[in-house]
Amino acid sequence: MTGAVLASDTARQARFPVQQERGQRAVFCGLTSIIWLHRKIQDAFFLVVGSRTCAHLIQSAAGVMIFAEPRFATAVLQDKDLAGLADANEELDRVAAQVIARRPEIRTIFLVSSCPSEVIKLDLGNAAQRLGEIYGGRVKFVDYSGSGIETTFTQGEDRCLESLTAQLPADTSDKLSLMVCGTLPDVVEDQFARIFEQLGIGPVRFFPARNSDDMPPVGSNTRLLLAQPYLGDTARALINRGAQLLAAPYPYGAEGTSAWLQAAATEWGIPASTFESVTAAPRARAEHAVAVQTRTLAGKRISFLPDSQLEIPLARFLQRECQMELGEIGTPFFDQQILAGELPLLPEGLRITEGQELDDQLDRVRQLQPDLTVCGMGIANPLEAEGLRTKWSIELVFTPVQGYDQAGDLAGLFTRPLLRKAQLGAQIWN
Amino acid sequence: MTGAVLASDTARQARFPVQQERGQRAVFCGLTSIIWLHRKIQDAFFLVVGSRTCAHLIQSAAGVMIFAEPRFATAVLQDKDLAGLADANEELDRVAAQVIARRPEIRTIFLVSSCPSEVIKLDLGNAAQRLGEIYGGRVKFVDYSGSGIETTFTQGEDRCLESLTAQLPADTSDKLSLMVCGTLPDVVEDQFARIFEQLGIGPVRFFPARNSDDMPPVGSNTRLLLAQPYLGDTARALINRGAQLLAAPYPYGAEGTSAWLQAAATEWGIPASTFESVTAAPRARAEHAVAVQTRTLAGKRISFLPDSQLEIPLARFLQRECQMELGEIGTPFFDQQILAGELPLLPEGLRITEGQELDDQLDRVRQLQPDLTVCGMGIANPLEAEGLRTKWSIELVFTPVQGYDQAGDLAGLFTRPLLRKAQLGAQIWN
Amino acid sequence: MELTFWTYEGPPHVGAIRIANSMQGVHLLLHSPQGDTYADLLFTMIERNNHRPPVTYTTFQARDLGGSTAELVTDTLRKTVARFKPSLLMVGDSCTAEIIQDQPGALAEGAGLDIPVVPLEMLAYARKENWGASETFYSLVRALLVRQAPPAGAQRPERPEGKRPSVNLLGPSSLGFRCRDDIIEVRKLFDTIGVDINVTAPLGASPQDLMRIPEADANVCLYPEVADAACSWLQRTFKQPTIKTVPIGVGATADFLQEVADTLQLDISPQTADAVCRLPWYSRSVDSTYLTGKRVFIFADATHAIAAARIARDEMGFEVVGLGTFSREQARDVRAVAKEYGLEALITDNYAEVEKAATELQPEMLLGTQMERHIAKKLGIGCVVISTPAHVQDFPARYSPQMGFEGANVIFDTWVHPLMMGLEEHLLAMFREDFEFNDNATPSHLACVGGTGHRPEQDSVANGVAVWDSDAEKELKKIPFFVRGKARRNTEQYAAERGVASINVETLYEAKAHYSR
Amino acid sequence: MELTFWTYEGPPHVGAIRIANSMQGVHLLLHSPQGDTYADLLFTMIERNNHRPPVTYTTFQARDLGGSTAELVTDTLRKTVARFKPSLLMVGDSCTAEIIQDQPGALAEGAGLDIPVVPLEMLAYARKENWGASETFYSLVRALLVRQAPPAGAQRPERPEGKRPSVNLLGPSSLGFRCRDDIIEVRKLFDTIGVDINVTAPLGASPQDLMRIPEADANVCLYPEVADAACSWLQRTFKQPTIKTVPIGVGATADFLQEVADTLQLDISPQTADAVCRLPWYSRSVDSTYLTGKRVFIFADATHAIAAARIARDEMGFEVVGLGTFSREQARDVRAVAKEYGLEALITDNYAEVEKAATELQPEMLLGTQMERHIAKKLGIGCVVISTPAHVQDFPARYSPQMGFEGANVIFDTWVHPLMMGLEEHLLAMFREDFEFNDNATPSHLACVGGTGHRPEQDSVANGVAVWDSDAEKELKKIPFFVRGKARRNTEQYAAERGVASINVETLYEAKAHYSR
Repeated sequence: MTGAVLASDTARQARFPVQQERGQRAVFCGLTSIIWLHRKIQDAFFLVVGSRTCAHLIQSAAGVMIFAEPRFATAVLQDKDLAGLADANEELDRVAAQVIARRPEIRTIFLVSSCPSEVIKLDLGNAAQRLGEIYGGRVKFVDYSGSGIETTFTQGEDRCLESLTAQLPADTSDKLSLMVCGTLPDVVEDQFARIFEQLGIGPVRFFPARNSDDMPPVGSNTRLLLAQPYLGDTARALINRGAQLLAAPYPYGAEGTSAWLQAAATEWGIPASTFESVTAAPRARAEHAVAVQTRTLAGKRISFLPDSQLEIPLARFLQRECQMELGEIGTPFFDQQILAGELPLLPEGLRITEGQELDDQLDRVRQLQPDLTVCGMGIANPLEAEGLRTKWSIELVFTPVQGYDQAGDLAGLFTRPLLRKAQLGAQIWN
Repeated sequence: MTGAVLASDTARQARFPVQQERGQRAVFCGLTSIIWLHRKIQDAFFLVVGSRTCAHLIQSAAGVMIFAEPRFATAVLQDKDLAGLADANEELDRVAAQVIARRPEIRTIFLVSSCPSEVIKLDLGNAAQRLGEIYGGRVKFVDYSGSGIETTFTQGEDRCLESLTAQLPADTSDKLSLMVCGTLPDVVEDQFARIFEQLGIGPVRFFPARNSDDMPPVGSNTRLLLAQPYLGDTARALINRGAQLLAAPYPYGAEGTSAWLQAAATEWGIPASTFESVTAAPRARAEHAVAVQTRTLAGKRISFLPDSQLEIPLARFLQRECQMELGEIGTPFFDQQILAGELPLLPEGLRITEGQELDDQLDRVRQLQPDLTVCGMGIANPLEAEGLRTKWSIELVFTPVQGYDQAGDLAGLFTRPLLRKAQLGAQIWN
Repeated sequence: MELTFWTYEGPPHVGAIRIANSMQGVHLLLHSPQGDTYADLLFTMIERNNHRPPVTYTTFQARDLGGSTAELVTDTLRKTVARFKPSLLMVGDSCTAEIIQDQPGALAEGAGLDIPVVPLEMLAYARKENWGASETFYSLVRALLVRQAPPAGAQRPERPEGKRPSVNLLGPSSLGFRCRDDIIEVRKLFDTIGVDINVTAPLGASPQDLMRIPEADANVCLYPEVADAACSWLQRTFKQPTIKTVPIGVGATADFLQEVADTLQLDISPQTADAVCRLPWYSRSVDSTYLTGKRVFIFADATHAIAAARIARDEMGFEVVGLGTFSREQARDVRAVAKEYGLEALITDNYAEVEKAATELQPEMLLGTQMERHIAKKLGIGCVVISTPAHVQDFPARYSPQMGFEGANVIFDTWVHPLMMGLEEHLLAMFREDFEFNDNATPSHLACVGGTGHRPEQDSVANGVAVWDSDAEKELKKIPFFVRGKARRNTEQYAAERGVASINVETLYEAKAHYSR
Repeated sequence: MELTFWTYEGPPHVGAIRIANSMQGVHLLLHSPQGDTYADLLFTMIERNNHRPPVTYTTFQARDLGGSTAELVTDTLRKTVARFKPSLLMVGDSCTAEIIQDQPGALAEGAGLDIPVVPLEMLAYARKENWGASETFYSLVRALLVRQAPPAGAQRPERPEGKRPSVNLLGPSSLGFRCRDDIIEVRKLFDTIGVDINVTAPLGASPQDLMRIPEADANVCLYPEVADAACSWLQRTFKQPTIKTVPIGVGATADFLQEVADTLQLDISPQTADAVCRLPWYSRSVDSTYLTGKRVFIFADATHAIAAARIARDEMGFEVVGLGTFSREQARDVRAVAKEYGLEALITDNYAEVEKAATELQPEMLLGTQMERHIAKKLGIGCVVISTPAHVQDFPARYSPQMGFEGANVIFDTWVHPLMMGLEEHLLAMFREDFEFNDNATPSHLACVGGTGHRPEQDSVANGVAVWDSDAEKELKKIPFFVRGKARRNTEQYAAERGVASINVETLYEAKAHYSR
């Protein structure tokens, strides 16, 4: 499935009249996912085949990461590549060799296609296969699309994992196993692993793993729990390989985390009493920590501009657990299938917008004057300058926010701008 | 011997008509030596008994040392201490206990008297004895004077080591041993130790040692080589305990280092061929390194304001090895006995001034217009602003400059201001 | 006796030298032993003055005691006046001379010099540098102006119609923190509202300038540590009102302008609307959101500590967890401010006490002096110097005021500098286990200045606290270092309050939830 | 293809956006896919602009390809003009759009809009950001002024008697390094010599302002990367002389004023004597002696690299051991300057090559860009950012020019900041073996910002070098870290040249003497 960036045309429940907009968008492309993927898979290297724009995009979005050696780079296309004067295969071979010379410990190289490489129809799938043969198992090559004409922001991870799925070993075990899919911060992964162990659910494997050789097997006994709400294509690819998707809300907040864990517990037939005894204490902690933030958030109105596909689960959390009022919820892509666990928890009459017509949408925000608007980095300060408080959405992707013990932190990300406004007061001068 | 700060009245060779001045001085007091002593003796603590001025002096002179935990402090006298309302012994006991509580690993505490403690006649000798008994061997207490009415700058080390001499174990061995006396940078100490070993001179012990428990024994078989030209009282105290002083120039430059080593070699009866084979290579290195600097220094005129007592040996090095011309050589204290090895190397008609009349001396510098003036930190920038190049004298005390492999560095300290002037050119603006 | 590792202030006579060095035509004769001449380097090396301070030291020695020291004073007096030809001579003694009681001031007054002589009483064993500066400045002002004093009860005449209002800027001094640039910035403020500066003193003033002080409509007490005594006397004697707000920070600058307007009966609103200050927008820019609630501990002279607290809370969005000063003379003011912040002020000149307080509070940053740099280094946290005592780097080449609108810009940049940025914090939190991340990561923009490797795991808060089990220790290490100390402290406190003997992972997260706010 | 870890410049269309964002009333329509909208954050997050840049992106998608993308252009064109009502519209395409060849410029020109339309050709696969900015600015200037051009061969009329001379300041742009403050400082310079500023552009200028450019007596090419093409065209077309000296550093500022004087036939000596600049004294202050011969490697845009080399050598007393730029368009100038320093310029936009050169040269400090921070961190040495690409910290709140006299003050402070101070170096050298000293000691004034713990022992220079015996290794460790790398390299080179297989203590000192200078 190579779904367009916009608009799956699947039928939707009448409760959610999803508006579609097809105008100017202000979103990152899928290459941006490399920022977290390259840190998560510690022996992988992401080689974008693209233009100087691609290189500049990633380093601008990840500009703060200069404290660590990057495991990504761009093979920047030159005039002669476009004019066909250079042989693309030779060029890729040369560049791949350079990467391997600099980072000999790398075990997987992702060849990531971009807008220009796709427009000129560079076949990275073929290239990956050829390079894989050249390096005969010493380095794996995997290709996927991170282009902005095909993917938006978090969809880059979806395409990456979808592509990786083809290479996962077959799980021929006759025992159930749980696959948690989607990049999670290390500390959150460890917490979930502990809880699953306490519940007696296992083996539990995380996808992607921290190393290329630890990628989980998949098979008909694999039960799939999505940790991130943007992995539709990956989920479908895993289903094609036999996995069964456990429908669940996403693990944001006490309620979301409980329901998410419950989905696995039900599948494993864990007794309610066990579930209760394992989750009661952390759930209570989460509820307490969220309650503290709710004092600030309750009754405040929040809008989302489309960005990360986290918008709908976050809106659910903020409305149900933090008592916020929901304004317009923009999302770059609305995927019915993977939101199945979320939709029943959303209130009637919610305004969901898929896609974007930026200027019109900003006009609606100005008119609604929400207390908080979640948006991309490019738009936040201009809205602030107009007197609107914003939450910079990329932080939501980079912060440990899933699970019980981060529920308070998640709510805190929304509280902070409001508290700051209260503390600093109205602006004087400038 | 508690020589006054100024003027030993010993007879002097007619070749050196030493002028004496008894006016305003601009020099540090002996407390300043604590800056290097407290770093050299790693388990010692220096407790000044004095005023806020004393504390402020040391921290101002050592202001840059904030990258290390200080092993010094001041017991600041209060009104009630002066009025006799507080019992000095009780106060000292309390303060010493505080020091030990904060730095329990300390093995020696030096009680250092200051101008005010001496004017009010506080008896720290008694206090040291009493405290020594209280802490019964666990912590040693040693007293000495670092006051500005008794000591100048490097004389603080002289008084410290003189006082420590009384506590040195007796050396009853019937074998000759060499004591190198005076604080040296660690790297220089190690180099000298290697050379003495290659020469077959030993055992060699350094005073002060890096730890309280390693202080060298002294006795009639001790041969004493001074590594610093300001240790007259210490030398005499060691002589009183049986040591024999080996007259030698100080180990600045190739010539000075060779002569200094030769004094020991002669005493140990080392064959000339051995001496030559051990020292030839490093001496050649030293000569080469100095020669490089001499290109800049030759023919340039240098004056010294009185400061560290290093003035005379340095003048000898700069004149003989670097071909500089000597202007006025000021020194705070001229000690015939410990300069015995240097005097024959100095040129006729040298103007040596002991003591100071600051304003008159500055007038003479202005009139002479030397290419370089060595002076204290307080005076350097004012002279620079008048267009005179200066060398900040405290650097000479803090830099590894002794021995063959530092001879080039020593010359380099004098070269640098001249090169800088050449590189930056005349000043424009301001 | 008072055990002193580092001292926040020099002795009082250093304050006197600061005043002498600030002024034109003033010379100080200081009866003191030779070691006291170290004070020269404060000016020539730290402040990079291109001249020696106008001080002559008698530099008496042991052999002079008990006889010739008084003679040395009169001799030096004669030589000094002949050589330097000052228009005014101040005479004082340092700590040691104070004991021998030669009374150099009286000797000088009796010497029949044809210039004004101002004797100083420095109380070396009870007072300190700032007091010495204040007392010296006050003594000078009083000595020069006491004869001009109007009769008691006389009213100050109204400012003549059409005459521009004017003020004196009192307090800026040599070695004072950023005084050189503050007075330029304050002058700009007064320019924009049409007020003239009559006299700035002591910095740059001559004794003749001091004589003109009463001509101004008000005195601006820019640095109370130095100018408070003089301002009070001028207010009593000449009925000159004192403007007391110190314009450090955006809010304080606004209040300052308001106080000026009220005092001089001006209408200033239209002009000040033009002022350009970037702090408010920079602080409200979304990349600054991470600053919210950063725990800062403030210890400085009273003026800068009070100003810093307000900026920290109201303009940067920090949490002020501790506030203190070594300025005992201004302790009452600092105590009052601390109360507003729900804190008890730490009033001490004992470095060890400040270190202890900072260690216990586990702040994320110190706003302090040169001394607090030591503490910050030990604790492995950021530090910004906001007050004397300061080092040569704190006397920069570039324009670096603390006061006024550009001062607020300078403060924003300087305070943010040592901190990890927001997204950077998050990335560190997310990928702690990436082998190419470094736990001791310096803020990325500082990465290149190298590291101390010196970020000790902080000791537990108190003795006898609960023991951490190994899983909990491991989990704690997953928390980025810049909040780990706080997490450790909170967890141990939580455990202690509940009598928990062994801390496990649950305890860690229980405490986290408990302390969430 | 060119393997690129970090890129020094964005694509050309980012340069076009910088010009649009610099100006008033100018809007840019950019034919591009959605991902290219990341460019907004450069302005709103790095430069903290309080408005979106005036750019509308078509954000075409895969499904639009092969049919509807041209339609999307005309549709967007219409909406954009209606919504933003610019006084001038620029139209261009980004890398991907360039391939599909919709010719948005031609479409816009044919759309019958009632505002000027300037089409841009961005050559995304051959050129980069600064070229894009330069080309855009030139295209704008040319489009607006070409009709005013006097006939070929016409002489420029003399400046009328009594009319004050005036210049244009060309080149300052949004996201340019310190442009905001440089133009204030340069304006001050011109104020002191009685020259008016006619137009400053593109920063702050409207199309109407650009129309007035020919009225000035000369153009000041402040940032050649952006303004060189426009200045050349103006010189050819309007016979306006170009002032080419860039006034960064004390010497260059003096030369700049001289060039201005010569060009405008002014006598400026009396006025400039009043200029206050602290760099010369601070650099000559004895505490700066330690700066002498510090080895610096410079890599930046051409303008700042050239200026930095001169300041480093002639004003700070450093040794310039390497000089390079990523500005290929100005490579010739940098090559010429490097030659004066006895160096071969490194001209590359490949980060890996710069890293390699810096590693081999073992400098004590890097003067570079955001990218050189990575390198400096790896090498454990200091770094100062002197040019774009830069981070948000390099767009400070406080006044921070690089040009003119205050610029020189700023540069002095900034460059000295990451270095260990002189006495501090000596103390470390003297007491290396004190257990309470830290080998990885950060400069004391930076101590509190924590450390990376990341100061790797540098690898040997080349493969197959001599082996160090254990005593020699130990001796090497006694050398303070900030010169240890150089000592290691020198010793190995010395050993290699002499075919010495094993390095002992003697070899170390032989090499030291050999390389002494």
